[in-house]
Amino acid sequence: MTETAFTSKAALKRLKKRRGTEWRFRMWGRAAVLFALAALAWLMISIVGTGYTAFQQNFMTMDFELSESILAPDGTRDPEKLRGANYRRVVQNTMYSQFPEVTKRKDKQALFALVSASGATNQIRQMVYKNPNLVGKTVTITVPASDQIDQLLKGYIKRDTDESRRKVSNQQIAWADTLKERGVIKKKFNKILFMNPDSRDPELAGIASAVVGSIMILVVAFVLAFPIGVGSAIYLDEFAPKNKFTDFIEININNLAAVPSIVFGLLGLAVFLNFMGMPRSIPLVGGMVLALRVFPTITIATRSALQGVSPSIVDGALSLGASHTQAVFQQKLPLAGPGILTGSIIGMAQALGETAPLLMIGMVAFVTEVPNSVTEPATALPVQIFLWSDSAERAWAERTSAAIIVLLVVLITMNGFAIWLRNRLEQRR
Amino acid sequence: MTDTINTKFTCRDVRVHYGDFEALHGIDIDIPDRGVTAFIGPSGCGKSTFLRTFNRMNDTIDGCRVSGKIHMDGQDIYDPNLDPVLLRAQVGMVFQKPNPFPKSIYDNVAYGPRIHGLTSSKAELDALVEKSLRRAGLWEEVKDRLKLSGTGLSGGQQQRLVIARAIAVSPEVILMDEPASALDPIATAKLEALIEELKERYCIIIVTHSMAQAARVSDKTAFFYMGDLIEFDDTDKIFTNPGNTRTQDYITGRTG
Amino acid sequence: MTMKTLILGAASAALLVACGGGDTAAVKEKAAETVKDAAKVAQTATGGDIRVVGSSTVYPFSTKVAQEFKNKTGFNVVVESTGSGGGHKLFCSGADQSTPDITNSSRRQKKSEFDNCVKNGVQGVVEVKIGFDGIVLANAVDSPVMNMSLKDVYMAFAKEVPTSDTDCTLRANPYTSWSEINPALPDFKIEAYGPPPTSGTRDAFVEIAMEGGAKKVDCLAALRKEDKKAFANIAHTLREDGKWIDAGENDNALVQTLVNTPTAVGVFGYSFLDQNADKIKGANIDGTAPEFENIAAGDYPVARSLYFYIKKDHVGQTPGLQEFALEFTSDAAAGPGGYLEEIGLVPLPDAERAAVRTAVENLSTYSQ
Amino acid sequence: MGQIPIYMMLLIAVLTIGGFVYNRSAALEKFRAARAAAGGRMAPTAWHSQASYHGYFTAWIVGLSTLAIFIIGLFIKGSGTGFNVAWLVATILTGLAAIILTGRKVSGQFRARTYVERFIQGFLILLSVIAVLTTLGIIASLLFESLRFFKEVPFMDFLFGLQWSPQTALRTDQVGQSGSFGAIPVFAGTFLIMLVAMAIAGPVGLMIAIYLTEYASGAVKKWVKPAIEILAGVPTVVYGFFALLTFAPFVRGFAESLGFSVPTQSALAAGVVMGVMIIPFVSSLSSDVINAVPQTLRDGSYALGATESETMKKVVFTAALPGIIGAFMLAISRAIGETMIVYMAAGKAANLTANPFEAVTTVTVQIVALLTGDSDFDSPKTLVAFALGLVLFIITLLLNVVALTVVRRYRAKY
Repeated sequence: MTETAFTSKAALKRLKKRRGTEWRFRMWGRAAVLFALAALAWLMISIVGTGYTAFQQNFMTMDFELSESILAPDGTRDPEKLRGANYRRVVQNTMYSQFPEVTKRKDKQALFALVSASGATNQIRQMVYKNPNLVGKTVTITVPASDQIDQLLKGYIKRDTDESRRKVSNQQIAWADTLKERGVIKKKFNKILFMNPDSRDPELAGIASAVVGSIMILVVAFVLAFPIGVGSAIYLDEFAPKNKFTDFIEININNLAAVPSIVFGLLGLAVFLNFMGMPRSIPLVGGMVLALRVFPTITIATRSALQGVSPSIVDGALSLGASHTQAVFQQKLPLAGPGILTGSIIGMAQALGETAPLLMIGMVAFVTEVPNSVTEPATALPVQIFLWSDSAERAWAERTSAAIIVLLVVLITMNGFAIWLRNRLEQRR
Repeated sequence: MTDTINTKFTCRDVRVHYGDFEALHGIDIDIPDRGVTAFIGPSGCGKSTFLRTFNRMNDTIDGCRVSGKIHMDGQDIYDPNLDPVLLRAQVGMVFQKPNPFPKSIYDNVAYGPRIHGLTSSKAELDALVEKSLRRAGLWEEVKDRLKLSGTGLSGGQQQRLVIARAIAVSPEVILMDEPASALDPIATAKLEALIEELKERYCIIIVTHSMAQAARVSDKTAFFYMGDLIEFDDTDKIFTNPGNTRTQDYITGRTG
Repeated sequence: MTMKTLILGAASAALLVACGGGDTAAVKEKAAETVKDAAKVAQTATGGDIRVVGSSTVYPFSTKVAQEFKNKTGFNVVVESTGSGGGHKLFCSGADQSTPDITNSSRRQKKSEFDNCVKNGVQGVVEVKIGFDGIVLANAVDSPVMNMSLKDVYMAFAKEVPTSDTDCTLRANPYTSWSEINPALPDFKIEAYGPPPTSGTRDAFVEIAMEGGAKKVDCLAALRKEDKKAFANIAHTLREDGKWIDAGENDNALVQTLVNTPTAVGVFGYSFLDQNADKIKGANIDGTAPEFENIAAGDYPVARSLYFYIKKDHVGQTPGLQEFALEFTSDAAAGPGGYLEEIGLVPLPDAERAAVRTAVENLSTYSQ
Repeated sequence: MGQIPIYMMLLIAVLTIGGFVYNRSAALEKFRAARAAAGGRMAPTAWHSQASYHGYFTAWIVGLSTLAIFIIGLFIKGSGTGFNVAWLVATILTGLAAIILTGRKVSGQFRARTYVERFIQGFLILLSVIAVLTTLGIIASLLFESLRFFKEVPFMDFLFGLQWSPQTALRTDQVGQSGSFGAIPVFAGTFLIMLVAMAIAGPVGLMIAIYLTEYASGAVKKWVKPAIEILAGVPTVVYGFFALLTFAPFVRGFAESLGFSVPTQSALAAGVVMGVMIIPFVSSLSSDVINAVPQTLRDGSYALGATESETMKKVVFTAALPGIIGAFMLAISRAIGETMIVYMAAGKAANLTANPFEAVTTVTVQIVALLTGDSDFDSPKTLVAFALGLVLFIITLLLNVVALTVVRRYRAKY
């Protein structure tokens, strides 16, 4: 074989170099993918790592003597009156009885701090309120331990730090260990996290009200955004004449999809709250703001789904004497359905994760009750996460991460479903 | 064909514009009531555009304007008061690529009768579906799988399904826009046989690229060139003794 | 046909909701006019909840009481942190049921705010003082304890300082390290993370600490007698050369920053120091440590009172409102050893607390 | 009383549905009669609209008219049982009248379908107009409050001032402080964080797009693509939490090991985390653009003996460049508008600096801080939030519109 310009030494050398460049380019691509995956892994591991322990919590099972002399000195059995009684004393007595040798006031205080004061008193209070005949009896119930003890036993508060540097004293550690040995303190599934509304005390705080609030916001947002999004897409794609005005609408929608979400918060604040005078912190307003935020996403998804339907389908329907509206609604829309659904799910996932606009319309309220309707004050899961992440006690970090895990599981499920749906759609085409 | 045949469509000075572009430059033609009329001509000559004026499918294209007069049985089909939807119920259409709806075979055929409320009971509808499928020569092939999707049929079957779908609305006219171009020779033969059968009942207008097909199936042939109707006559005459040199050139393969 | 039914259904549902939504405010207004049974109105207007707005400093105490109160009585309390100013604004925006029942405040209500209340038809406001909050300068727990005077604080953070005690010619604040101000202080560069200008804590810090420090400068004290406004201008302006850094209020990032930057100080409320005592510690001011007893006794110089204000008209309309105020002022809550003390509230002296409690019981309104 | 609107709406729903059912069956009856009269076989032309359309027609008329009565009632703000009864009766009468009047219209000639379709179209137009109303609402509300701000602080001082320190008095009765509302440091901080974010998201996102569209095997694509999309689905508050709790301390520790001192809240920490958040956004937009480059271009290059990377860099990339620039602009717009990450991790100190290791503040952080702070609602300190919002809206609007035009024109080219 003769040596040509392509088989010369120089050319081969150049080829080798070119192959090297090729390889490096490929590696850069691989590195970029790995970087993104590593970031994802770090994020997930860091959150799951701090959060998973919150799904279990330390509880104390103890006897509480509901003595009449403390709760009902006047012998009343009126539940309303019993509700205001001094349950703290009952809990204190129980705690003191665990270590009868403790006598000094300061030590007694430290001992009492092992149990969740608020949690225990309220649990007993509700029991007695429901069944006043319990007064005078002794009940054995399980109440949460205080957040400090919980953190200690989970190992977040290190025993080897200097005593002055930690909020739990050596004496308290000894008590906690003893109670654990006695089987009084046990780690159990943390039902509180899922069943309770928000609380000032980490050991009593739950995401129930925030979850319900989020669901309400999503329902309102969906009921508004879905018809608006799909309707305007159908109009723009199927019925709108091509003129300046429809161009304007189109630019508008595309732009709205990319407007920072906080601007929608400002809109909600200025229009819904200040101008229309709607109440602050209600899911209805939150849902309306988020509906405006996500309907462009739905519109854009719907339009691309509609454009993906072969025009011959509409021609076929028209040639049979279907009206344009009939052809669109009966033939085209059902075919675009999965695409519209995908877009809607992604839009709703977007709405579910949104925080900033809700801050603007006062959805940062502390709500002691799970809301019953869209006009009752509520908060949303991301906002709850934001509030908790800002709280001082160490136990909050764990609970914040746990709340994030819940939110992420829901979001990843939603997005995953949307992606799955889209992939199926692409395969079908 | 005898001379007593009525005229179905009367067209006078039909012009079609896409925006500023004039695609048809004033067509005058009378289409007979029964039988097959074929439109032939090179690509872009306007034959498909002209076909789509008969059921006003051009209305769906943005920027498309039709002027001139087209009368069907004496009725102006471009009368602003006429609902194109009702026109299309009477003028069925079959497209180049078979376009069954991604629904069951049954639903495909039943769609038209349903939107027009042609039947009042399930049994009646069943009967109509069967009749249409039989007439389209598809019944024997699909009677056991009416619930299966229409998109699962072969190309030729799909095209016959589309014809069955069109017949189900009881149209008077069937427009066919190169119906065999996506089909293999066997399916084409079946389709042509079907056209042969259908022309007894319907006015069929067919646009075709295949000269042979036009010669085989049509009774009359119109030759279009660059947006003009060059010649319109009995098929036999066009193919044996065309009156125009351009027609002659096209038929003998010198242009197109 | 099913798709169309679906779409029509969705559309009409949207319409219904849209109407329902748009009209809430109008409906509510009308509700107030129409119906005799006021309690029921409240139920439809605000879900019957007690609405509390206002200071972010009082927020943790308020939420704690809300939680206890809810358990004791079943009444729902909604607490929103809007800041003191925002709270007074909302509170005084009107008397009807859609306005808040209570606003928290990290300072007394101002004359202008009170006037706004009167103007908008809020008749009768009950002022309730609940306790004290110290403002502390804290650094990392490993750093040396700083012993500073109020004057040092002023000298460290004012934008412009007098040339000397007697010469009130102002110059841009030249100090870059604490030891330049007071040789007894460590040779740390001046770096303070403090609340942003939007914060009430900053407000209080400026009015108490900065002004208190400025008064210790002789010539400024003289100026104060002549021209209060000029004095305030000098005393209230914090330096803007990067030595004072606006940071978030009461947030975890602040604690982290202090732990990681041992030479920096942070400015925040006592309750926040109390919660993070394992990581940060407070500087002594004028020889007094920011400790519970010192604040309670009034010895710690940078302390302020915390308040909340009740709309008297709403008592009887918003169920449980007065009871909530009573819970807030009860010994179990705001008294020594009460559950609010646990989270950092410094209780009022016994006599003052009794007086406040009586005021709540009698719903005695106040005026300015 | 508060319940009455709900009952009214139920009533309207009942009337609407009732009207539909009633007139649909009426139409069906007439249709059958006509068919019987025609001898069982009727041309489609003989009866214009199907029975259900007559029903829908009635439903629309009934719904709209009763809704009008309902809204009028709300605006009259009447009170008392008398009013409520009158309101109810008026609604019922209107509804019934509408049913009967439309019922009379039922005939073969009556074009119910045409009308119904017109109603539907009108309704659709109404829905599309909401987009315009939203934009107008945004502009109006931002402009209205901003103008109030600019009455107190000159526009130029705001836009070009170098000092951001809104120390004006919290309340009207306080002595004012210097109060500088120069927004430059705030914009600079926003810009700095955006640059850091884009320095991460730009190359990484682009390389991911190239790798996944040109190189990756089907299996890799199948798993990597959704994994990266998960990054896009994570709420920003979670990123903020991660930045605050994990990443910022990591950056600080890392910098300290190199001998720097870095505050916990730094532009770098916020920027990098934001960059990670934007990666999927850049990569999916870029891969759309790269996919749109026709295969023929690539084939042409391969046919000349170019390697894949040469083809990518010299042919595909050049062809896709306008689209990629558009994608980057959209990403920048996203970075500028992002709130929670910066609010939690970037800090509130308005430093005018280009050093990413320092704490800076951003437009969005200031908006949140100013609006959730302790200031009066009417003080310039609160109003300036709207002025910042206005600037933010205008900047992102320009970026979006230009980017969208570029991307769209680009797509049309191929």
